[in-house]
Amino acid sequence: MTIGLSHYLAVAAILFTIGVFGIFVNRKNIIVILMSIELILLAVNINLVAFSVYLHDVVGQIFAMFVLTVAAAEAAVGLAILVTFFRNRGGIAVDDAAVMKG
Amino acid sequence: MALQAIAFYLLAIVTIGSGLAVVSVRNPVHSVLFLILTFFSAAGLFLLLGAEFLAMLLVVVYVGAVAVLFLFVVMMLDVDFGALKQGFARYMPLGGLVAGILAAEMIVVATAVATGGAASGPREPMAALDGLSNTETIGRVLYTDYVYFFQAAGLVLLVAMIGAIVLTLRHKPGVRRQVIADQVARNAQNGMRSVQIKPGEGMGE
Amino acid sequence: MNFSADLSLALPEVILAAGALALLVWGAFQSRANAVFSLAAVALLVAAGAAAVLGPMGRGFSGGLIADQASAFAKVAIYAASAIAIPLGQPWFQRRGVNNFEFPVLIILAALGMGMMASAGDLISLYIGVELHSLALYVLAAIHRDNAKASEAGLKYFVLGALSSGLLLYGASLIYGFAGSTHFDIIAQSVEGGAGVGVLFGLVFLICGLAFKISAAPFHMWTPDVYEGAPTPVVAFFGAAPKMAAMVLFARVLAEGFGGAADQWRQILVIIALASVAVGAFAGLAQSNLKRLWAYSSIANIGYAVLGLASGDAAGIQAMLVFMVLYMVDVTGFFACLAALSRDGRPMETISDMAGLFKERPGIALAMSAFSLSALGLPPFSGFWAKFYVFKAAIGAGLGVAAVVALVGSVVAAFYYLRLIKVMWFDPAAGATDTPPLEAKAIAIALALFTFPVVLVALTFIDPLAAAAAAAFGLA
Amino acid sequence: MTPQSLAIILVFAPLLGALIAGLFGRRIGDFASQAVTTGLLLLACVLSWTLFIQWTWGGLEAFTLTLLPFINVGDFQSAWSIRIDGLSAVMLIVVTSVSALVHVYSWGYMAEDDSRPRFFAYLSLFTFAMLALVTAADFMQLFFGWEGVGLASYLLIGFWFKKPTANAASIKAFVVNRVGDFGFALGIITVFWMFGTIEFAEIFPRVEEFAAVGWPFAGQTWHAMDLACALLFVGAMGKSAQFFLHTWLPDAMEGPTPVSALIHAATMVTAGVYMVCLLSPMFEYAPVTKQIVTLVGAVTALFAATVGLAQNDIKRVIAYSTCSQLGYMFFAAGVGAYQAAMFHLFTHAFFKALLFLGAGSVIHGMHHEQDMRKMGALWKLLPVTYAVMVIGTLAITGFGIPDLHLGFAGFYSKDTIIEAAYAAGEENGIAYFAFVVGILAAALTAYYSWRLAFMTFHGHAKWGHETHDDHANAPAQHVTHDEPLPDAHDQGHHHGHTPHEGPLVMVVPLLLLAVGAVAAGFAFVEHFVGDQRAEFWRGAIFTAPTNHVLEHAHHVPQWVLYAPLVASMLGLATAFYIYVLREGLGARMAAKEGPVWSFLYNKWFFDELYNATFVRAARGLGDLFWKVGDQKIIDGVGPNGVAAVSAAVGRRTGKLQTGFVYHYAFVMLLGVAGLLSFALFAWAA
Amino acid sequence: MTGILSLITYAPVAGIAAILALRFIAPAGSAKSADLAKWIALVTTLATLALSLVMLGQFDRGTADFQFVEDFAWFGGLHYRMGVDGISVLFVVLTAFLMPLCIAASWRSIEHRIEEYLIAFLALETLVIGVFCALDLILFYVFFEFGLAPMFLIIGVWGGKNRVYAAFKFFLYTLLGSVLMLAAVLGMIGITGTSSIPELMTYDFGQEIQIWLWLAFFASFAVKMPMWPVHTWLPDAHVEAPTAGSVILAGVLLKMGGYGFMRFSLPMFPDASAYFTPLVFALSVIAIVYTSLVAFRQTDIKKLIAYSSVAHMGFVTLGIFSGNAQGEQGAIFQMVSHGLISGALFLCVGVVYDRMHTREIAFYGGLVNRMPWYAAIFLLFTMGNVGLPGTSGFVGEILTMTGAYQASTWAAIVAATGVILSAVYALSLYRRVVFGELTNPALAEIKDLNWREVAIFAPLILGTLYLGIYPAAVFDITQASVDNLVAVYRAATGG
Repeated sequence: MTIGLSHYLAVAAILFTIGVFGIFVNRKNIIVILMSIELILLAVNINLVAFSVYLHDVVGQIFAMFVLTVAAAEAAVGLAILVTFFRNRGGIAVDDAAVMKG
Repeated sequence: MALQAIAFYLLAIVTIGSGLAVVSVRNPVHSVLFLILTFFSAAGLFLLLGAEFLAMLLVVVYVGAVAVLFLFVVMMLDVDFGALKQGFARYMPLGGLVAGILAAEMIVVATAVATGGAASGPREPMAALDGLSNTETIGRVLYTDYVYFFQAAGLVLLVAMIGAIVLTLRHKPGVRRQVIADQVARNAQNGMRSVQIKPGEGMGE
Repeated sequence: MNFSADLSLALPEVILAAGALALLVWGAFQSRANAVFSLAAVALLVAAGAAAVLGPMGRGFSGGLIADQASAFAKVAIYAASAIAIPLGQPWFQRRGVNNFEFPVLIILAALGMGMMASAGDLISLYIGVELHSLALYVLAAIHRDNAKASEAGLKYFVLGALSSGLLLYGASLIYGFAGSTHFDIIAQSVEGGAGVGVLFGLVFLICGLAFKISAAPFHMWTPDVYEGAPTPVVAFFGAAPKMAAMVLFARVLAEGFGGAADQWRQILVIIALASVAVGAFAGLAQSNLKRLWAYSSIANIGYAVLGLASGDAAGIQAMLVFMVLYMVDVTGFFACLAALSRDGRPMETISDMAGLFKERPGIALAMSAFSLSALGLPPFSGFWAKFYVFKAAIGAGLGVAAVVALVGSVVAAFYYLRLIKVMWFDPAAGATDTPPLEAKAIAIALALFTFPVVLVALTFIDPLAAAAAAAFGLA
Repeated sequence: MTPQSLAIILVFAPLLGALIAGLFGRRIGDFASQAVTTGLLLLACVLSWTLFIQWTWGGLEAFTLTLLPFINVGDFQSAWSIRIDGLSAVMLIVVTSVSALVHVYSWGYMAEDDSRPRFFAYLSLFTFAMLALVTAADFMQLFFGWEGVGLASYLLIGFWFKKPTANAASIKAFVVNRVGDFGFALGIITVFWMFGTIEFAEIFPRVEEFAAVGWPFAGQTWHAMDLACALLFVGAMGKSAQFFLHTWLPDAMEGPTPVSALIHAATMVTAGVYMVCLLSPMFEYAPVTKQIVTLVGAVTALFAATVGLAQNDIKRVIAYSTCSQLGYMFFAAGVGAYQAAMFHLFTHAFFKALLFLGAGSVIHGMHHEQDMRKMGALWKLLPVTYAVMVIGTLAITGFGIPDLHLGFAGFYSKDTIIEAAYAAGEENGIAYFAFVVGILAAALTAYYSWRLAFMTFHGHAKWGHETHDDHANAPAQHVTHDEPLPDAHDQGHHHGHTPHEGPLVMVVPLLLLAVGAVAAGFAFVEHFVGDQRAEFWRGAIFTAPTNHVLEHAHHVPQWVLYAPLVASMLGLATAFYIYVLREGLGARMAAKEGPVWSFLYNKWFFDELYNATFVRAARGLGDLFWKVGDQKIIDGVGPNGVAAVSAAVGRRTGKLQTGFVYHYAFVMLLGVAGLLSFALFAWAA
Repeated sequence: MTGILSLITYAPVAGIAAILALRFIAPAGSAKSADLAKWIALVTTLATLALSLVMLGQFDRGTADFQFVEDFAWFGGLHYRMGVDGISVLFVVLTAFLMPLCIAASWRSIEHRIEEYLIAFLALETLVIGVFCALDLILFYVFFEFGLAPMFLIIGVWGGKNRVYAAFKFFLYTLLGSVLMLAAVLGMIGITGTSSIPELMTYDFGQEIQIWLWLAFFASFAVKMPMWPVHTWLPDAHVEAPTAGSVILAGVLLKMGGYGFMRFSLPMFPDASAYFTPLVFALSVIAIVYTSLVAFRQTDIKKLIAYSSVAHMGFVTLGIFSGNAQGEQGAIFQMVSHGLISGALFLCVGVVYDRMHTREIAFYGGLVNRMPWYAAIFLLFTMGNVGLPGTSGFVGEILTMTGAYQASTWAAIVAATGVILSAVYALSLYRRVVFGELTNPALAEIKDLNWREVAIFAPLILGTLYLGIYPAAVFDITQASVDNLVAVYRAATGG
């Protein structure tokens, strides 16, 4: 049994779902949400790299590189916002962030 | 091939398992650590695919920078973890169901590759291009065809930098800071003041 | 194509990038943004807009950047909206003791990202453009950092925005994998003879990601909270330029990349459009905060724009472009009005705050009425013409039933616009308001005059330009 | 002056008077208003007689003057015009003569009223409308006049607008007339679509084409002429207060008495008869409708006469008598004796106006007391009135000696009608029924007419002392009304005054009308129904070649000639017995409140029936439609319901917006999953 | 004379500009500014009337073509295209005729925000005239819809107690109807590629599509008329609107519906019109009977008159869809006449409302004792409302019934009951308000009409009587166009 593209895609799909799942079932902590997002991006990267390799096209890997870069930037901004939020609220529980609704 | 399969399954299981742990463990510090583990094993998968540059990048950028940043923030925010317990369960069944459906659909599509159809590309993983290493190949393309994106990605990082500064940088009132503009703008006229002090009055402001 | 030719295509981006860096340095040294700083930022945007119009047309950077009528059209609109946001926002923050020279810089960087979106010819440039402007917007939403609501808004926007980026990326990766390339034109070739399930699956993810950016239902949930929490001038910016950019990008992806699968994506778009109209119309009924109200209004309006796009032909894209331009004027103007209003130093944000405003501030009340009537779609205000184009295209493309449903939705939505007008015109005044700042008032009234009567003349110019822009997408 | 200009002047003179008195009455004063209107009316009267004389003896040709286009839409062409022919010439003199006399009479009768200009303006306006009606050359102008007299009638009945009963009566008159107009309008429209025109001159020659044609209406096919005529006849029923639509006429007595004389006796109520005669070319080809006309006329004649037996209000008795006499006219027309109908119309105008004005004189003399039970023994105090009332009574009862061909006006006309009915009855059961009714009604007429005379003028004086106790508990007390006294100088004390004869302006018209009541029959019998009739009418009345009713009427058996006389003598004798010989018997009979008496006294309970059905139904349906239909169903389901549902949906949608990020993410995920599933199922296939 | 239509249409805008410019002379809201504004508005509307009469004088009665046509290309394939024919010209004049009366009627009764009020009215005049002149679908729609805004404000700002509900109901009801029309308009443009009304009038739509287009237009016009069962906004709007608002609402705005049927439904969708005639007839006769009965039970004077308007509009739709000359002419005439009579009736209500500030019928009674002139004028218009021959109210009713008879005798029969019912409710109203003893002490000092009020009524009285006696004046103008309309309709439906 050979490992093919679809195996990698399946792993990515599961990882992606875990990431999504992590966002909406998590009620504890916003940082975990940010980490879930990293999982999603990782899943995408697995996809891209796998496709890149199987397509014999390096563009996928370059795309993945940009994704990595942007993910890092995103993490920075996200954490910065989280910090401001923490300063205003004194907590980072997800349920705290529900002043505005309706 | 068998070895490769074993390695794949090992890495895949670790990736998925630690990913699951990231979202399910109670302590965020543990989450971060599991995140690092996920990244490591994903890097292993990249290596398995022959994308060694990306694998290295993942380790360096993610583990070295991002995950550490997370860890730093988690520690810094000094969150009372005891208070962050409840929740989680109420939306589990429905959420799990929807997530399951989503995952199933995505896997179905992923396996669509096997049926040929869309991914018409070769089945075999890419060998080294024209004798160039993976890293060299990326470098050649990145700095030529994709230079525009490369620069733009730099701007993204710039924005992230500005954003992080603008949101978090605090000027504590008690701390004196160097104000370059003030220093540059300082001249003789406003730098000093000559005051005639009458006897017995002192420097009345 | 050589590098310098490519670079000349990217002239607006180059101007903005270089300018942003220069301003950053200037700001770092000056530390206090003043009118000149803002003016310079505006000038930069104007220059970029001029470059977009006057610069050469073509495709550069191996297809990653497209400069054509459409991108020029979109960029002018985007840069203009961005340019308005700077004088609207800078004094506003100044009055609240938030003195960030970074505000104009972030606006410019966001505009740069939006310009990239409008010019994207490749999934990678699409992604980077989206991220560039999104990151700037996340920061802008939370830039009033001592304000709890603003940081909550920023957080929500960020979390959900990142999720949507994930969706978009996942879609992009699937498309890349199954179509074999990230270039729209190559994707188009592979879709030509009927798209496979993988590509379409990717397309759905991509549509979901972009739908978030334009706040179309069911990816709209962030909108009311973010609109409410973010600083008013930032919302004025949020509501306008990014939506234009995302819509143009949307159109480009669908038209250039997936023209062959038009029959498929049209169905998805119709669903999204009608869901947006319904959510926007009904949920708005229960709102008392004007910013939230207008958020729902924007959801509904985006529904109309998507309906235009769903027509899947040049007329539909033209309709969408005209709609977006006119809608941008409305939303910017309305939030400019809100930015202009305060009572005893507190912002006036609820409907009841506006009681008797017509007596108190007739100019701003008239402007707000004009924007409301326009959003309602009452002829001859600009909003009507926007709807006119959209529904004409939709009906022309055989989406008659959807058009009628959307029109009925607009009647439901009419109720809340009328309620605002009613409060302003019929009710007794709730107390004296502060003198509105000149810049916000001037922007509000100028834009109100655009909605009627200037629009009646302006459309004679916008119409052919939008038609040319739509033609650039290459749909029938 | 040419006849044409005479006609124009005579038609518009009353209008001019009405305008002057109506618009400037307050400015120019009471006297000037009265003088102008009366003067102009006298002028019109003189001109009418001139025309009539020219017509009867001067060989004047029928003509139609077109003044101005009215409605000109496609074939629907109508013009303001004046049509002069035999029929209109007769009507002109009837209308202007009675009107002129009533104008004069009103000088005295209304002398105490403080809005005389308005009264005279209304009278003249009425006269104008009536003239427009009788001179119409097409259906539209006919309808104009028809409704115009209705308006004037409405205004005059409600002249004393402070009296609630007067207001109610005026509305009732208008609305019941409108019920008639409902049919009339439909009839006109039917005629229009049949003939493609509404001008009489174009319709009449073509009637024969439709003699045997079917016409679709209300989902069925009808005989064309029968349908058209029946619908038009509904209008006539309303205006002429025929059975079912008669209820307004007695109530109309709320108006001042001269009005009753003019409108509700002599002119307006006869418009229906006039119309049937005018449309004789059509009715002649509508056999079934003619039967209906006969039947309705006969029933009305009998019904009204029976009700008249039991009334106590002097004007109401006369009103029911009018109703009854109109019934005579209709069954005359119904059997084909249009000339007889017109003749009775003509004579009736004189004697009925006389009776009304005489009653008015009594009322005036009694200081606006109308209840006959409070009168009696007035003949000495009101000798002239007494004399003319007896003449009028003799005229209405048709007193005359058949063999001598000599009698009062009613004798000629009424007996002709009865004879015609008998003649037609040989082949036609309904006509025979009409004949029997005619005899019977003649007896009843005699009874109630003489009863009136006896109760009013003979017996003991019941005025001058309180008599209310006698009938204080009578069930329909309210039916008797007093006319109000605008000047309050003797309000409530009039029982103490001695009744007196009216001034000269009231007496002279009475005398003139008395002359008419005596001589109108004798003078014109040959012209109207006798041998000269063809020459007199000169085609204005059409009789089918098979219609020989009047021929046969002249050759009926002797007993038929004497039957009405005998019947009326019987009536006279009974009345004399009950009200003179055994004075008080009538009151005792009434006091018993037997079922027959109650039935008659309450007018066969028609008002109660209509109140219980139509009025209550209208109120009930109105409330139902308003409060349930509009407010509950239409608004409740429509705007208010939709608004409520929308608001509820809005609140529900708002609640979904919980503010929690994970919910938002979940909704997004649902969206993704939903769209993906849709894509998978819709596209993968 | 090209350009005169635009001149008439936008003449009131000049008045608006002048009133706005008053700000430089006197502070807004001051008595001086208000007085000047009234005069400006009056002069403007009178000038508009004069212009419209000039236009009527120049109008060629011999042709069914559109006259005074203006045509400029606009954007998106649209045209700014104006013109009138025999069907529309009278409505232009009617609007111009009623407007000065409205301004005059508001002279004293509006006490706050006078300048804005007048601006709203002038704007309304422009928009209403525009509706009748527009020869481009979209231009028509613009005028048609924009008219909602000033009326919304007139009801909402200067209205009675429940004005907000009424204003919203008015706006949303009509908006819902007209968005469907908008869909149809866009569909027609999509099919034909033109938005020119004259061209579309000759375009032959397929039968299937006609049905849908007809229904969409019907939704709009039926609400506007209003027809049963979408009439419930009208009583509310009327009751709450200020007097002049009611006048213009009943006098002109309702007519847009009837005009729309004649301009669009009949010539453009003849097959569908014929197909739906039974439906329209049914709704019309229901309206006539139903709303007449409802009117009979009202306790508010204005509401009663409002319901009677619905009944009268029932005759209009009956006439229009009978598809013959009598019906069409009758419908036009009925609309014009109703404009005068119902306008006058609302003014009559306004007269007593100004004095007593209540519209409860029970409050009044015996007014004739103190107000003889008022009683006389009210009577005249009551009779007009009843449809008495000699007033203009009669001609339209009889002609529409005549027209309807040809298409359906049942419709004519039921409609004819309206003749009875109108007498019932109108006369009972008149009796309860005007006749009887003056028992309410509050009315003891009520004053009869003053000169200003007489001057307002005078033109309406003259108009009502003139048209009642010489309706040919109207038919001469409309004949050519109506004949053409009927011919086209007949040819298309094979009738």
